Amino acid sequence: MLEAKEIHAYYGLSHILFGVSLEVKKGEIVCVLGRNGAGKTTIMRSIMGLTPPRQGQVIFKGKDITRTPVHKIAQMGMGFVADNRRIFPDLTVEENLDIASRGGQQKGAWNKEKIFTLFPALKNITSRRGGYCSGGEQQMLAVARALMGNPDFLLLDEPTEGLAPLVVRELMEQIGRLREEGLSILMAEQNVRSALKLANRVYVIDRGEVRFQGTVEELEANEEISKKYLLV
Amino acid sequence: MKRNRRMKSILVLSLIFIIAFTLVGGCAKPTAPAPSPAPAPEKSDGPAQEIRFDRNIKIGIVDTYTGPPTVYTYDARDGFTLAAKEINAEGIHGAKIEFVTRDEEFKPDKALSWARELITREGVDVLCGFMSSASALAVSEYVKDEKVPTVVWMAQTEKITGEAGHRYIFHVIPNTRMSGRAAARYLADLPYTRFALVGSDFEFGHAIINTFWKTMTELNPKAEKVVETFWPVGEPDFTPYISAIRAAKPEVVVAAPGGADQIPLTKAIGAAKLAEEMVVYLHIGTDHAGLVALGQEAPEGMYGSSPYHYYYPDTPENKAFVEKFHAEYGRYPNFAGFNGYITAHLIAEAYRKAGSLDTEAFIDAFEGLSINSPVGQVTMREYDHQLIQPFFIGKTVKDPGKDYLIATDIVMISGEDAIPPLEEIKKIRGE
Amino acid sequence: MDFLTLLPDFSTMTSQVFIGLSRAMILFMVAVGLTVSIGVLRVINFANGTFYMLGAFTAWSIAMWVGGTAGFWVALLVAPLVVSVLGLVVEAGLLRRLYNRPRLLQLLLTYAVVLLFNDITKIIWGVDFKTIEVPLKGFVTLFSNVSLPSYNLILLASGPLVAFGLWFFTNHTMVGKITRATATDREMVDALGINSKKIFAIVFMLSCYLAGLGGALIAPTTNIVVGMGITILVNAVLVVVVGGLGNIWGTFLASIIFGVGESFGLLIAPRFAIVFPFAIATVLLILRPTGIMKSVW
Amino acid sequence: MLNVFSKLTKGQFFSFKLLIIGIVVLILLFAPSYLSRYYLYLVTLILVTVLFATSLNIPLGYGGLLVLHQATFYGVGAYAFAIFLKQGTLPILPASLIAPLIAAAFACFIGWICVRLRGLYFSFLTLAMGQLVWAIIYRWYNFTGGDDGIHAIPVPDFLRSGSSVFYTTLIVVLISLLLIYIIVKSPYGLTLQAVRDNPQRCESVGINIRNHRLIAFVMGGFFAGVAGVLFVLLERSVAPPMLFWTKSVEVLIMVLLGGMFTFLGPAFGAVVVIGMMTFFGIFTEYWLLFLGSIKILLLLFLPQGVLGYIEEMMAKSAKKIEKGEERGYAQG
Repeated sequence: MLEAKEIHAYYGLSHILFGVSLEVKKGEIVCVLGRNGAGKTTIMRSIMGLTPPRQGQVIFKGKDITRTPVHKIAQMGMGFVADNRRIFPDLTVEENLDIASRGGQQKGAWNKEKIFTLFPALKNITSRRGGYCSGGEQQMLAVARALMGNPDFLLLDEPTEGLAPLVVRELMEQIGRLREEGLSILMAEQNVRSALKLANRVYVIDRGEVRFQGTVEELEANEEISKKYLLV
Repeated sequence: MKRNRRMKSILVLSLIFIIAFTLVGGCAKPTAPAPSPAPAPEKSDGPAQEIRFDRNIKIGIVDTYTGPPTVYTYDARDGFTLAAKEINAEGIHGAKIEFVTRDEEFKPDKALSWARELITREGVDVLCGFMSSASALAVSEYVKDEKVPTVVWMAQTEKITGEAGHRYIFHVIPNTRMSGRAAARYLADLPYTRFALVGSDFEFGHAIINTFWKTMTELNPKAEKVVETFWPVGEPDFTPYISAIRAAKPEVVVAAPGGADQIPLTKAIGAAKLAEEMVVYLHIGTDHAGLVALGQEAPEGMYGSSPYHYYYPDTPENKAFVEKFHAEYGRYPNFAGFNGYITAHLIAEAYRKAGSLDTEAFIDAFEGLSINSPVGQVTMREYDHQLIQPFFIGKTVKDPGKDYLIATDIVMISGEDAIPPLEEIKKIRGE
Repeated sequence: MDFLTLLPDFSTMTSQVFIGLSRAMILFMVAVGLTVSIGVLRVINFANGTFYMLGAFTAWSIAMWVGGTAGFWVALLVAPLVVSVLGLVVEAGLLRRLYNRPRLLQLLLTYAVVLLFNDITKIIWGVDFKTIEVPLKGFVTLFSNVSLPSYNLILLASGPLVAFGLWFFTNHTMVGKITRATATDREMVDALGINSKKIFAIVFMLSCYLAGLGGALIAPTTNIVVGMGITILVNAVLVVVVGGLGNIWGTFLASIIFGVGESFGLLIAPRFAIVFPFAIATVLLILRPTGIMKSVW
Repeated sequence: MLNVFSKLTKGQFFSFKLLIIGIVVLILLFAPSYLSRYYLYLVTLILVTVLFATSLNIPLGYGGLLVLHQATFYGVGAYAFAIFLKQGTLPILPASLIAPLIAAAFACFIGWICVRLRGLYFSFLTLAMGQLVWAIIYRWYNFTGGDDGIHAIPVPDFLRSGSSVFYTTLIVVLISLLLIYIIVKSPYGLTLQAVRDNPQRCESVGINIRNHRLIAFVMGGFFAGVAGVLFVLLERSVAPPMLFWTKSVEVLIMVLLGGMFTFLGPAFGAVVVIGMMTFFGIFTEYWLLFLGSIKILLLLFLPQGVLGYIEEMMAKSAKKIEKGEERGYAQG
């Protein structure tokens, strides 16, 4: 589904990613773990095309999208949930969903009703402005907004950041249900425990490089990695 | 070592650039270039033409060529060009007139800068132009030191030949004092006593209204001022002023709008049909440039003035000028075109009379000089260098043949009647 | 002696209010285009005054070509469209390169565009005074003593109409909603699969359309000259800031404060009337630095 | 990385820059002997503008304050000086000192109000207040001459010849530039630049940001006032357009064209812009068209300014040298 090959990314003059490679197969939830500032968000942005890598390749559904404009990548079926949610604060919840809608009428397409069955909490606040929603509501809205574009691949950047444990659990359940819907997911996380419950495979990132890759069990077995890079 | 050479080459290049900038022209034209030599005489005209100038006469024009006033300054320049053609066909003691123009953007500092450039780099004999009063006054002080004769042909402030007058400055346009006096002379003959005085709130508007009222009360002591008000220049909406005028119930309205306010004010007067209720007199209200722009919207029966109309006086001289101007530029001249035209002829005639390229001789010849202009004789008054030229006041009327209004019942106020007496000027100058 | 002492107090006040309002609407027409481009594109577009001027010139050409009173109405419809197409050319050719540049650079570049277009306009249209025939003649009496030129009613109506139209556009159309989203987070809009470049172009065209509409509406009341945009521009910029950057209703309100404030300034000190807008702007900005209404920034 | 390099070659560079400046000053010292009157005047005008542009760069380039209306202080300095001389209230020497102080006082007042605001809001408030000053001067006939301005300003005879004005201007401008240089390289100047680059961090270490900005703003006002005084010496006339907002935009363009992050950038920009204005003004009626296009091109393609570009080039080649990438040159 998605493959990043040896990507190097920069912010201005500072070099952030040093040859990161990773892969997400169809139907997988892959977790990118790492401390604050390890480069997780940059990986997400590089894949989405927001911070195009200067070297290396990103391949999505068999096509090289390294130099493709962001909106084209999105139209190819990649959904993006940004790290601090980035809800449009002046738009109501409904409007936030409306402008993202690219549904069409085909079977199983995401529309508002389907969204509301997944996130019932959103149904009651459709006319509330995005800026006035709580953190949990905003996070659900961010995911819902990405879904309105009918993606088959989802980038989730730190979805649980700053949320209460109860809300995190609910959100993780919902993300799990997305996999059942057939979505592949690449998720960046700091919150190791909840992420590991969902993930099929794990990459550990530190200082812009991949330090470990493998299954959840393998990570749990490797205490050195956990201690060194994840502060568990 | 090579790396240093590369870095240094960049620095050296920039150094050369800087030096070149300081020196460019500075060395290229170290002295003011002499105007090109006068062409060889085609034929000898006998003893009358004994004097021969050894070079052409160079004239510099500094005027506003960007922004709203351009409608006048282009006409002035074109009138000047036309006259220069006529003059050069004949020659001034074998010499021709050459001229260059500079754009001062209605900014006094730019005007000064260009005046310096024309005098010290181009080496012009005479300077002309100046739309902006501030520019004219600033340059006037400069040319006083430089001793370069300068003719102001558009700025109307009375200060130029009044308190700020001196030997090297000449004024070829009825100044605010003359316009105010002319208006008073005309309106004093009408049987009215209740006056509303309005104008643009800057030096020009106040100057005209003040002189008008001073003269009016001298001529007709019974005259009564029922309202006086000034609006800020660039006023977008004249409704309040017009209702104020109406409320005061005057018999005559005298308005002195600045250039920018002319058209909107005339429109507002037209829309309010004010000219049907009372006598409305607008300074420069019947000039061609404004009336043409207004088309059929200009109010009928409105009184206005202009130093020049292309259709009046209906003399052969005027017709000849208008036809030439029209043939050359495809339009009729407004008063600025006329001013530019006579300025060139005045300068040429002064040089002919002086028979010398010497500045002082030129000024001596210019003082008191009379020429025949399209509107009759005009004379440069010796004492204050103000051109004595007639002033025309008329009333707007629709003309079946044209898509704009023209002035009718035009009355010529002679220059002698309009110009303030010498004693007044002497008093202002403290002499 | 001041003319206002000659009028009864009530009607003075009312007429002053109406004068202030029609002045305010003129200002609003220029400022609203500016606020749209500031709000969404984040570009302070000094060339907005130039598009206003071009609107007036284009309207003049069209009105002359069609002729008669109908000419003006045709011009009012067509001229803003012509200007917005021209705006698209400027956007695609120049502005698109500016969005990620420092603000100061954007500001000065648009100012250079002003210089350029002033000369181009002079070359195309020449230097004659130009004016369009007023399409609605006569006066309307509002109160016993207060009458207003009929055309001013159109001006008075057009301001709220434009403001309402913009409000409808931004709140009740899909493109408008996307525009609001783009104003706060362009990247995220792209990430949703929407081409924000297109949105920017549309918004810039809209702002040029509004400036052109303003120019066309003003054309019958003034003389159309090169440089007419520069004088009104600085007031419009201040209106936009005072109103809160990008806030349409704020701009509307600020225009009214400026217009009515200036016309009451005329009552107090006619000589210093031009001082009033700047004084108002200074005081308001000291009191509420980010504008009287919420800024989108 | 740059530090290493500058340690290696700082001496060379520094002396090289000094050499260029020395040569320019030397050329200027003898200017009256080889320049015609007009070009001497033009160079004087450029010198005045150089100081004006550099004064703007204290708050703009070093303080990071987007001052939109610097011409206010230039105009106030000029008007104050002109009024002193015209009314004869003060002899020329004290007048020439007090006029810039009045400009600085205006800057202090305007700055005190404006520096509370951030970013563009600051800019727009300077614009509004500057226009307020302009409107008052434009209207106050009895005091400022209104729209006609003040002319025939009585400058003493010994300051009337082109070369004496030139030398006075040259000396004052050089001293002012030196003072500005010392200021921006002083601990205060370095703190100011730190405030520009990272206000939050500066605030957290206890630096009073507002005061630093205000001082920069006032100093900018003072030196603009000095430039205003020099302008009056040169032209002996003042008028309202010299503090209209378009004048400020003009000088902003100079600063940007030259490069606002280099000390001499604004000066260079002043030379280029005045040179171009004069050149195009002489040779074509459509000078705005040319000037506008060239400004657009320069701003688009050299956003860091001409001098800024040169310095960047030097820094780049320096970096390459440091990384040992000079082989290419050696082979070529």
